[in-house]
Amino acid sequence: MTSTRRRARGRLPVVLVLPAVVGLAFLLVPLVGLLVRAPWDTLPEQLFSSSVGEALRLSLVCASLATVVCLVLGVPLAWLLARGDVPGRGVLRALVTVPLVLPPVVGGVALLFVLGRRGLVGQYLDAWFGISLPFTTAGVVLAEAFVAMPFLVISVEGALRAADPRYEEAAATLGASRWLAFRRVTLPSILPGVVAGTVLCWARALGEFGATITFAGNFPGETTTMPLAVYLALETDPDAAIVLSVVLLLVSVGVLAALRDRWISGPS
Amino acid sequence: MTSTRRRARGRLPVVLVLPAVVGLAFLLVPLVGLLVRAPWDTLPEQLFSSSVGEALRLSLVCASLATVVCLVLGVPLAWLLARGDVPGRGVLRALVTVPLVLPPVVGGVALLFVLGRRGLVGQYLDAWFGISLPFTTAGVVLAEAFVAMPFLVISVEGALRAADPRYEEAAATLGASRWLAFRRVTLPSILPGVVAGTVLCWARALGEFGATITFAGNFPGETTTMPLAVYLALETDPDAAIVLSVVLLLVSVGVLAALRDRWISGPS
Amino acid sequence: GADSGGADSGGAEAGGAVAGKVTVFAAASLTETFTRLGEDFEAAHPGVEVVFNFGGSSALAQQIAQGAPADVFASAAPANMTQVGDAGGISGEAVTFARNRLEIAVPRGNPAGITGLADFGDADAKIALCAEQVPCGAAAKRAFEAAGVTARPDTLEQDVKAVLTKVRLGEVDAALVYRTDVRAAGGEVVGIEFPEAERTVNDYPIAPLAKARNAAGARAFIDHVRSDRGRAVLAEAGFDAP
Amino acid sequence: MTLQADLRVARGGFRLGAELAVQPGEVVALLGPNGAGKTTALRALAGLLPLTGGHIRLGGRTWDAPPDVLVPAERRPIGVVFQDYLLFAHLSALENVAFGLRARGAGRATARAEAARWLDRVGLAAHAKAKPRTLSGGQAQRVALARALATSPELLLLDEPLAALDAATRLHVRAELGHHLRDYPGHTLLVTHDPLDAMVLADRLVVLEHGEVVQEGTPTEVARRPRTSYVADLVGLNLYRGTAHGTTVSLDDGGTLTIATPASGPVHVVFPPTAVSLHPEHPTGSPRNAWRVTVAGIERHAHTTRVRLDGVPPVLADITTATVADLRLQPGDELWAAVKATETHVYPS
Amino acid sequence: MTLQADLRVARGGFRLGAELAVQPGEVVALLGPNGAGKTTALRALAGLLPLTGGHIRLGGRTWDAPPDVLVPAERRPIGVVFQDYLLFAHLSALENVAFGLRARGAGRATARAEAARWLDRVGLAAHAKAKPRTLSGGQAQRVALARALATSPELLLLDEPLAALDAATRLHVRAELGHHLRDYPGHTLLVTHDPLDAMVLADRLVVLEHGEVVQEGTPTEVARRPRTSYVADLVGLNLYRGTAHGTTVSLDDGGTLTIATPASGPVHVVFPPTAVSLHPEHPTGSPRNAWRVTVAGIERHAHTTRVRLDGVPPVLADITTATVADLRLQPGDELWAAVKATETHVYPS
Ligand SMILES: Nc1ncnc2c1ncn2[C@@H]1O[C@H](COP(=O)(O)OP(=O)(O)OP(=O)(O)O)[C@@H](O)[C@H]1O
Ligand SMILES: Nc1ncnc2c1ncn2[C@@H]1O[C@H](COP(=O)(O)OP(=O)(O)OP(=O)(O)O)[C@@H](O)[C@H]1O
Ligand SMILES: [Mg+2]
Ligand SMILES: [Mg+2]
Repeated sequence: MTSTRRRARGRLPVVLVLPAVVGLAFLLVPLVGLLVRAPWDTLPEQLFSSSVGEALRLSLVCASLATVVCLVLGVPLAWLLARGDVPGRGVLRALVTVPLVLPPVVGGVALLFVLGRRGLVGQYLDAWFGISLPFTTAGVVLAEAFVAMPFLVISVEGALRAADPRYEEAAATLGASRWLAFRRVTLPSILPGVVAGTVLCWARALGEFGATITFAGNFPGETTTMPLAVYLALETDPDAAIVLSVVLLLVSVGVLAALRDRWISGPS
Repeated sequence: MTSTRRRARGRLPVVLVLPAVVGLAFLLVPLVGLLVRAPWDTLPEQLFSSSVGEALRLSLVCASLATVVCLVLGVPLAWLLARGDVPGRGVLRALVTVPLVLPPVVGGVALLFVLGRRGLVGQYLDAWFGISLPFTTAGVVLAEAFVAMPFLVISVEGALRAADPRYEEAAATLGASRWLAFRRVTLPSILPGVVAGTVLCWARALGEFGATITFAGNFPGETTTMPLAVYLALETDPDAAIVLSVVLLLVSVGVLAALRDRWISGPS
Repeated sequence: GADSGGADSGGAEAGGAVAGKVTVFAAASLTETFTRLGEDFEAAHPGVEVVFNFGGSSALAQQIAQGAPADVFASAAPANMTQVGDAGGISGEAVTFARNRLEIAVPRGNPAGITGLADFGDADAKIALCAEQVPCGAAAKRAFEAAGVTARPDTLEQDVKAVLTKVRLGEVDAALVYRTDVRAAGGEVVGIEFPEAERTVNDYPIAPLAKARNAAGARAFIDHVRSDRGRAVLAEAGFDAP
Repeated sequence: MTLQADLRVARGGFRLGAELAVQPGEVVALLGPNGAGKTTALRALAGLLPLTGGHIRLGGRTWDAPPDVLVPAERRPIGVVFQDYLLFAHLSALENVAFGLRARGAGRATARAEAARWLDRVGLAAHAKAKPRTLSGGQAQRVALARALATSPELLLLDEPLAALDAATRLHVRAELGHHLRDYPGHTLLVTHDPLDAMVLADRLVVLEHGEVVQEGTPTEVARRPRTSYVADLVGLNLYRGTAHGTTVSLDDGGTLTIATPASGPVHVVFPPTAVSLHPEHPTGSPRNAWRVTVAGIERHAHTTRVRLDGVPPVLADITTATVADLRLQPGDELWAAVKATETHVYPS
Repeated sequence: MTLQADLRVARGGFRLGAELAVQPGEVVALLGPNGAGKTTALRALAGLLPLTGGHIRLGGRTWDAPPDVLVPAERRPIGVVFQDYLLFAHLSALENVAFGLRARGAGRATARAEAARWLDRVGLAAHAKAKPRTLSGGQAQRVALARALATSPELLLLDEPLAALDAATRLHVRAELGHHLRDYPGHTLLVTHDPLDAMVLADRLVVLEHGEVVQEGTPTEVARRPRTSYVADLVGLNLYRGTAHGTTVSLDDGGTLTIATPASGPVHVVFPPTAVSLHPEHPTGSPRNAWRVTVAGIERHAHTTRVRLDGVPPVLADITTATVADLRLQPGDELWAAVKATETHVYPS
């Protein structure tokens, strides 16, 4: 409606724009480095190799499933931490961040301790139901969810704390149970925070490597996701590894750019 | 003031509490597994070994410095993405998440491409200023910041989007420049989101391994952080690796539990 | 000082010129042995400091290619050394200072009753192998070819330690790992020798680097690794002599 | 089915201690200056703030009685209009109104139809699809009103429901609200600052100051016999407290007044601003009260002018615009104020 | 140094097109029903909403003139009180007031001292350290008022600054505001719904309906000669539009009225509700106008009762409470309304 010269709110302040641009450069220049050094001539060959396609598909599927698991479990957890009158919230909140700090390989080991064939829980799963999670695609999803969930929980919790609790009160006076108020009032109002958390979660799951290979192993078509493929390629052909990374990047940027704009412009 | 039976807002809904508890268990049981299996008798020995102390100290220092770098660059970047009228924001926003998706080892390689002694930028840094970042403590900080910054940026951006922009307008009518309005009005109001992002960022930096070992190498006392020490311990003595991870966990949980409650209770 | 012999005196000879810091990039599987050798070296050459950078051989090769400040590179696979050499990164020739060979590793008690390579074709047994892209995987492939067995692995790990972890935790019934790894795992993993292991020998090359800042120190350290004392330490960890 | 409440709440440095009873069908207006605790009382009744003492009972049911009972807000049959609306920003006006119906179990279509009817009644049918952010302040408040009324609650709590409405809409919505409240079998508590709203809509007034009930009664009683200067201001009367000896009252804050009917002991004396006449000289006629005053302020209203006068005692006078012109009134002018003894109204304090 | 504004803004389906001029020292009240565009106009003047056409000029400076000039809000010397306060939640009341002073370069100590003075003036000295969430609605609005006034802006924009105040405080703050506005050399635009606020505080009224200016003038002019039913409601008058032939006016919406002074052509006829008398039978005396009406609603005020009457034309009547009792008025009752021709006021429409 107005020409670009006419900004309702003055010029962007240098104190903010300068570090913002430096930050952007810091994040993007290494990617430019990758793009510059990538052996582009091998790209088509890599891109259309069936094993890469398979790994890419598996990565997207597993990361998305892991994100769904995280949403289903993580959003309520964030709500409990932000709103529930549970004792020891401070410590719980700190504990939730633990999988973040844990080196992923150790996280994978921890999962094996619990869900592995001889794990605390896994031995019963195996004995009673014949379910064995390691070395399966389900294992990949679990490992990714374990590593990525804290991102979602913490983002959503932050959003919940910033939200005005009086709207929930208003909903209560209209007869809404806490669940209804959460679903119909709180959740829509913190949607940007949930989207941010979901993006973090998905991206983290997509890039997850250490816990996945430790817990779920590496078998093409079943548990070999892109990061695993990249890592193995690094061993023999670093150039190919870079090309694979670039492919992973492009796909994820594409997915995120497409999805986020739709999510964000939708409800607000 | 009121007994615990008297809750102002009804019982916690099962639909929320159940998944929340499952989620909590999912995150915490593996840690319990770690704690159960950890060879506790070697803990004191490990804990008081000078190399572990050194690695722990280095980890905490580097993660904290990286977090500071991320705050200084990332918060303005988040603001630019949320509020600035920059063209192509959708793509920029997606690009910012790229370091998340990138397998950390590839991220380290990308950093080497750019900041290494023969890198795009690094060669000039070396030639003109004699600065060489890889394989130094500064390199560790950079690698951690590169990997952790997206977490901060995305969390803070989510918080900014959820914040009511009319308060910034009110500040403008009081004569506040956008920078002042940001500093004194917006930032305090999104503090919970910033805290969440900072926690994610710090935790991610603390657990960072792949990019660090690739870009900064693994020099005890200089670049060997706890995750690297864990990696090496896995080579020689897997039990020790678990004990080291537990140490890292305990320290980080302690720090987070102590800090977050102070941050959060302070300003609100 | 307890050591005696020509190699050691050769080291002492060079020791006169040795001073300052020696930076050694070494494969992660050498962590234990090289740490000990480094301590010995520092004791033998007062005033000298040995700094290690342990990591995956390929990552180390990448770092060297990007100008990392290294004096010595000890690789777990000739391929990575060749990579550095091709880029003109090493001065002189790389020499093999140790060899390693595969062994079958099974969890304590050998629950699946594994006896030889033939059991790796059993669909019911959980089997872990290294991926073909990494040296232990390539070696395993040679072994199976020699044995005429079609392995049916459940997972192809990115490095031998990951394989070993799964054996230790009983997640898999059998795996092929290096002998040194079985040795390092103590009593939790049982090693089973197999005849085709001859075909799986893997060489560990070491070389001074072209961009070394401490060329004399690099030479002296390599000599130290190849000395009798060095061989003894490596043998103790399960390495074969070259 | 009376609402019986003994509200005791401590909140920061503020303490509320107020007893309230509301009969079915009755509309009680809660009046009081800013910060008196009206919103606090309302929140306690709504179940958003647990009592620290006392109780809330409606008919046979106890809603709150520390330390044992506390029925949560969502299980009290209430409707609340909040002072700052609290409309759900992501829902349209219609969905906001339908929310309570849906929450109480109505089907989607039923709820929407009923909500549309309510929006229509508050004159917002055309804005059914608008998001709250695109509504003007007054439109938003009308949506909030419709939202609270739509669930036909047993206890209706209104925190200044008409404050943001424009004069015409206010008349309309007030009449509509009055209409609804008259037919409405439940209990209504209305917080307001506007004496007119209180007088028009309420059967009984409860005046709160500093967390305590200072006066209670029908609008006419309260209007005729204000007990505090806040209430007097509210109903637009001059109020003085003093001690009567026959027809003379010595005012507590200085000055004396002559009254028509003899009385004795502590009393309140009130008279309307229209009973005050102003004169440039000492008036000579019938008025029994005359004293020197100084003009402190002049407010022109549509048809009269209100003059604030300093003096012993200070007084408000309503005079015609013509008189203002005659006297050429200016702040600082010295005048005589006169009040006929028969115009004063006296009652024990 | 006149404020000259031609405000053209398109906002969703709504279009504002209003010309405004404010002289230095002048207080202009912007009146209008909910959704008329008052807040929109105010936001445009504040620089929070760029014009899509027209201009805003203050003295020699142009603040907004699409497509070239747009001075951002923070560089306009303005003070704004928002309809929903927008106090900064993390700052205390004092810090909120000091904010504008600090932003405009005052030192910390100076700003705080000045802010404390302002809080004192609005009667909130005791709440200087309180966070906005712990303030009552009225207290919050007074802080917002102090915050806007503290920076001594050249253009003061007030969006219903008194709406949430209680009667006593309102009187006090209104007087205080009036006092400040009189001394204040800048330009003031006051958005309000309260005719009293407008009459008391403003030198000139601008009435906005559907985004357009429908009437403008001094309070007395507007009060005497309302041009729309909204304005008539506002000032409490009965207003009719019709065509005059001598002393007879045929009303556009039906009915006729007899007037005192002959006129011709389209006219407005107004008379106050107090000029209407009610009779159970056809009145026989002097009133020249008498017609059948039905009681539609009764509102008891403190000292009079307002009766809404349906009929041709419909009419509002203010009668004494005694009369209500005499007539035993009930909604639905049939009566005769009478108005003396001399009480009507006629002007061309
Ligand atoms: N959350 C809180 N914490 C501490 N004190 C509070 C809180 N909320 C309100 N108060 C204090 O309680 C007192 C009563 O506030 P309340 O909101 O009930 O007043 P009110 O009568 O509704 O006033 P208004 O007419 O201005 O809305 C005030 O002095 C206020 O400062
Ligand atoms: N952001 C927006 N987008 C679209 N339409 C809007 C927006 N804000 C306001 N409007 C519309 O513009 C019109 C004027 O709104 P405005 O807020 O200016 O009214 P107002 O005169 O201030 O009313 P009130 O007295 O109720 O505050 C209304 O019809 C409203 O629905
Ligand atoms: Mg209140
Ligand atoms: Mg408005």
